[in-house]
Amino acid sequence: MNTSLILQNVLTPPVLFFFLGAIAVLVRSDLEVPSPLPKLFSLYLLLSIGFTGGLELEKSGFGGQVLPTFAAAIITSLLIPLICFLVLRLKLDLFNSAAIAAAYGSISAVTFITAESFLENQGISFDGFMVAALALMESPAIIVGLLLVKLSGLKRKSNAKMIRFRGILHEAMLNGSAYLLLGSLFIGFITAANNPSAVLKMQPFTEKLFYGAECFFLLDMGIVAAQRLPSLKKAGSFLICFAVGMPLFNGSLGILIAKQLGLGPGNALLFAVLCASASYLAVPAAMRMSVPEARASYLISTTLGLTFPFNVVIGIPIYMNMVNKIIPMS
Amino acid sequence: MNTSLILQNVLTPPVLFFFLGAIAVLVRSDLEVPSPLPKLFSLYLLLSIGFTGGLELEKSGFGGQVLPTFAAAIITSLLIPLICFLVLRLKLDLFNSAAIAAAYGSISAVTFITAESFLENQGISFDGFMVAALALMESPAIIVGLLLVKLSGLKRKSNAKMIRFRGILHEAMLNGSAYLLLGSLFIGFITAANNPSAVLKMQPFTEKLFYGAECFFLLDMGIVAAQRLPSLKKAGSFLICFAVGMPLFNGSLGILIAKQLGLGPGNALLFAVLCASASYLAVPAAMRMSVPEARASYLISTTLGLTFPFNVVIGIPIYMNMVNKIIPMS
Amino acid sequence: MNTSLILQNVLTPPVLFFFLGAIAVLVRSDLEVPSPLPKLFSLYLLLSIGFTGGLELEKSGFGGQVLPTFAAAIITSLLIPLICFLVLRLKLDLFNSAAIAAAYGSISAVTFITAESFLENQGISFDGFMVAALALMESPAIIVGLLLVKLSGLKRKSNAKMIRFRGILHEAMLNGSAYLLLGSLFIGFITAANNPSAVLKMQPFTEKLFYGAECFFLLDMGIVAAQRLPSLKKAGSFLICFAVGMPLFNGSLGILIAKQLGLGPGNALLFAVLCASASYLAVPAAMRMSVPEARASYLISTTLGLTFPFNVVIGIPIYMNMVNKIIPMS
Amino acid sequence: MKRLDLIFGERELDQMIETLEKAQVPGYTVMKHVTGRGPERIVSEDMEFTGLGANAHVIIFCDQDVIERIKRTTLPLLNFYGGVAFVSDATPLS
Amino acid sequence: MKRLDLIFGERELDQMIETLEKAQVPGYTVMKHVTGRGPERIVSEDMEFTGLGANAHVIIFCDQDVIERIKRTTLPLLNFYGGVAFVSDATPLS
Amino acid sequence: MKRLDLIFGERELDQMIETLEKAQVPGYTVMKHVTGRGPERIVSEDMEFTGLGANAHVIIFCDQDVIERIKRTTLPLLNFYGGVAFVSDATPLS
Ligand SMILES: Nc1ncnc2c1ncn2[C@@H]1O[C@H](COP(=O)(O)O)[C@@H](O)[C@H]1O
Ligand SMILES: Nc1ncnc2c1ncn2[C@@H]1O[C@H](COP(=O)(O)O)[C@@H](O)[C@H]1O
Ligand SMILES: Nc1ncnc2c1ncn2[C@@H]1O[C@H](COP(=O)(O)O)[C@@H](O)[C@H]1O
Ligand code: NA
Ligand code: NA
Ligand code: NA
Repeated sequence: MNTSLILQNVLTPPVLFFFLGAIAVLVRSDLEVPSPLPKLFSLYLLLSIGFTGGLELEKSGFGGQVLPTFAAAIITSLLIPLICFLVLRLKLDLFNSAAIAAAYGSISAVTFITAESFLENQGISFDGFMVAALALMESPAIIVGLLLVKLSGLKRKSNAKMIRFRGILHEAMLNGSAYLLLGSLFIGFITAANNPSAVLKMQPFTEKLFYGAECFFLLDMGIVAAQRLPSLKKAGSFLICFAVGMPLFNGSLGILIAKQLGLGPGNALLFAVLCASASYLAVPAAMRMSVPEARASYLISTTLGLTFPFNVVIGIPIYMNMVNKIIPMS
Repeated sequence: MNTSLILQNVLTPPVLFFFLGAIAVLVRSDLEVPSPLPKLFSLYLLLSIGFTGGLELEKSGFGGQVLPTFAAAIITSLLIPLICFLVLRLKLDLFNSAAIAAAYGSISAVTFITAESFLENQGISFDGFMVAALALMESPAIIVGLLLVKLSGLKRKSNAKMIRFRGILHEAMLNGSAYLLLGSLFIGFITAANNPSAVLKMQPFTEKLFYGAECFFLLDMGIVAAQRLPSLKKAGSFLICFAVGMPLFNGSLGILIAKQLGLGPGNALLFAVLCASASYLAVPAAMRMSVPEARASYLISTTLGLTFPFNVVIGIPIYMNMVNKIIPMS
Repeated sequence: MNTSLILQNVLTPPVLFFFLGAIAVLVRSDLEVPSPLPKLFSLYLLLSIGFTGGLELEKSGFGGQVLPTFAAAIITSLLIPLICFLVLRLKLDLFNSAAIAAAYGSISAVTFITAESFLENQGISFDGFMVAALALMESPAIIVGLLLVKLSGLKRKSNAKMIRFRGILHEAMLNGSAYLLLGSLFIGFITAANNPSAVLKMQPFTEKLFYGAECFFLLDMGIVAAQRLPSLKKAGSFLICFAVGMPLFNGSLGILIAKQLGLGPGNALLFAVLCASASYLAVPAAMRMSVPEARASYLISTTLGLTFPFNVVIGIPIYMNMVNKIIPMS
Repeated sequence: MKRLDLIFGERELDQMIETLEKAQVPGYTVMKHVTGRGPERIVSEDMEFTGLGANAHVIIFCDQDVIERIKRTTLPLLNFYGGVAFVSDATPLS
Repeated sequence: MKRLDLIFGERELDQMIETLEKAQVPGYTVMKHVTGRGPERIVSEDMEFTGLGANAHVIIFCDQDVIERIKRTTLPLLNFYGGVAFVSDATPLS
Repeated sequence: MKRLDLIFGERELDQMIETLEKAQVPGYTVMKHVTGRGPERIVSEDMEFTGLGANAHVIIFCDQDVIERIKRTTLPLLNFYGGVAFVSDATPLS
């Protein structure tokens, strides 16, 4: 793996704006993106990613590798939180383990976008239906996380009893970000099928604007991530190792699965990134239902403070490197 | 009237996002567009609609059908609230009747935009000066509504006395949304006349982005509309019938007037939609001045919860059908 | 100087929207741009101006007039606050004098943008590296302002003692708006050098959208400026004369320096505008650290309520006129 | 000293503050974007969408005699438009 | 009369209001986007970023018997999710 | 127990909270974007536009001895930058 690959990955506007935000906190600048502006950008990104994914899915159809990839995506995102949970239980209590496991089983849309840009820069092709895989991988891990609490806690305190199965499904499938992503995907699909002129009219908003809006959002993510760093220190070295080691493991797992599926190098990288990335948008909110004790600050400092920048800066080139070794260029 | 016309009207991104928002409430997803983001989009839409209308008005000038259409627009929006008031007084008290009558006399910009998209999809031409008609129809109905309270209430309670004529004109002409719409229209007009290069520089913001921003706004409108549905149930069957019947009546009236004016089918549809649609932005705020008792929740649930989706989904194709029967294709 | 030049400068959408906002306050319309939406637009403008400036700086490099212009920019913005301070001390107390002096030494990005549009309209060329000069002129005046308080106040009250040199540098260089502007400039520079395709992907956001977003921001600036007018009346005629006279003096000074630097007419106008304009974004916040007594309402009403519209409407054509007399057309 | 909490529609804020100034309050604090439910009306966030604004919450720390004046100047408006006003005791920290 | 101040996570707002309605409160006022620190948790603005929402501050003016009912309906929820509740005296302005 | 209400410029929020932590408060609640008028200054929404921020309203429920410590740590800052602080009685709901 060469450092020029890392550098090329880092020297893009979105990543640079992430660090601009992070440094603002470190040097104690008073730069801030006041709420609810970050929400505007996250809603926009979910809507645009979903809509564009729907268009692409309509183009690709459901033939070939599409359905197997979807099945693999769901299975993987049920499997990963189980593995993570086992690892986390070595040191953490039930609630924190379940919450963090769910986060690592779920995905980070922004990491995914960064990987797409990386592939475009490298001139490696990938398929639009991978966005649908992303949408499918958001929820299952949440279900696993909530079930883990419910089952492990049965003999224990009252909390676990308060969780009902319907509530679990509801939180997992209908939390705001999963709902908007899937809904926009659906709308993109229908629009592409029925109304091609409307697709053209959407593009300035959903596609042209996307890259810049992403930069703005990452500026804020950098600020939030850096604000979380101190509480990461409190979290201890176990969690720090986990935040770096787990993505590497999950990413590798993803590449092996991608090889089995026969995905090309571009799609394989995206699949690896979906496995390796961890959620900081949908999961903390969903887990709170069962786990008010789970110190959300641990969760967010691990996923956003460490795993996110790790994946975006070093992870993606590493996974690409692995893909190039394992999957033959078509 | 064929259902494919309805379907084609419904399967556009803005309408689909409206229903995505509405369904989010029905399935109890926690999707929300936190305030003041909806305000951002409504300000943006008013500014863009106004500016683009100003450009078009400058192109069309004031000759031909333009001034007669404007005169008819103003007269109609003075007439409709009177008719509505008579109907509403059958069941409702003075204050609610006046407030709801004013809303139906005024217009809904988003319904108008949807009708424009519908015409574009059908390949039917229409004129830009109709946006100016929209701007002219926003205020007169508010004046009528406030006058109705003032006059009917003269012998009654103290409230009516508190309303002064100046205050009425002020609320009607200078409420934020009427002011921004007319002001932007004016700026668009001046810019088109003096500064064509500036028009080009505005277009990415006011035109290219418009369709997508409309989708985002409609996502939130869907949420608000669905939140209002329960209070519609409380409002009773009279108001529900009114919310569907009155647009049909007003729309038909609009088509007859359009025929007298000699408007082409496209303009006639837009005129019908202006008559049929009801306001939920400017009117509730303006009416509160005189009518703190008017339960704003009735007003908004009727106009936004029922009349708006009715017009957007079924109304527009129905009016188009009527237009096609009554007004000969040119 | 002909009035058509002024008219042409005024009849552009951004300036018209500024007055639309100001008139809204004067006629007591309830139009408002609720917080934090203005913040969204100011962050956007700083990010876009910085990024575009960085691109241009990479294109122009640091040869020729670039470095001398930068040096002159810094020196001028250290000098102007000293002159202003001497004038202001004739009538005002130490704290107010220092705060207002700092504001006039610093710059107003929106005035700069308006001047750029003016040049484009006139077909006069200018260089992109002037944006970097803008970024360099934001902070030095703040340092001067804070030092003036610290030094003059040494024998006096406790406040001055509370200011430390590190704090001064920190406030001057790392206040949110200076930081974002310089950071974006830096990112633009790096991106242009390493990643030309990313530049293309940023353009719809940072360039295409810019003009329209500027209009929106100016609508709000008009509202704020007009809200400040009453407190300007309280401030008295000395400050009113200062708010008009000082920009004329500073602008003339800027033109003379531009002539020494050998700048062309376009760059000379921009340099004059940087000198003549006064800050209302970074400075009030930075000065508060030392000068809680400085009545921020004076500061903002002078810079935003009077100097800003003066520069934008009359000032720019006046400076252009002076440039045309003093600097030969190339 | 006293603490007065006023909660009413945001749209009436300017009018209310005028009446408070008429009662010569020493100062006031305003929180906007407040929602709630009263005896007959629910104020939800979608009110803001329709331009009605939500509620405003105004706090005034003042002496009893100011409270008396506020009763005369502000209470009629509050009764007309709806809203609540409660007084409690407060001591300046000093 | 009494004034009750409740501060807790915004995400529990709907549930809390349900329990308050069950206690038949005459009305309530809600302020969202509130941050703070409790005995073991810091709620900062970045909570909103992650969809958790910040805190909500709910004020209720009511009689003592309502307070008693709120103790039964709302307190258990508050204890489960965390948050604080304080009562003080208040007199309606009239 | 006591309830302390602090209202001051948002820009001083971090500094203020530092002093509160020094006084070992058990917790605090912060509302931002607050406007108002004091004896000599009007804080309006356009302050936020200029980066000054509006006011912050901080509520602290604590015992009397914490109030005493806050007097020592926080009051000087409040007097320097301006703002108000009022104490009233409050009882935990339990
Ligand atoms: N008992 C109460 N406790 C707290 N807030 C109240 C109460 N009653 C009314 N309010 C607030 O006052 C606003 C206006 O009340 P009203 O117009 O009387 O329905 C409501 O939206 C609530 O925010
Ligand atoms: N002593 C206190 N004074 C004021 N607010 C408090 C106090 N303790 C807790 N809070 C508020 O209650 C929220 C939830 O508290 P907790 O979940 O108990 O940490 C905190 O985020 C604070 O906003
Ligand atoms: N008597 C008062 N009652 C309520 N709030 C006040 C009062 N006096 C001052 N304030 C608040 O404290 C802030 C700062 O006050 P000051 O800096 O002393 O003018 C003001 O903007 C108000 O929000
Ligand atoms: Na994952
Ligand atoms: Na109508
Ligand atoms: Na200057």
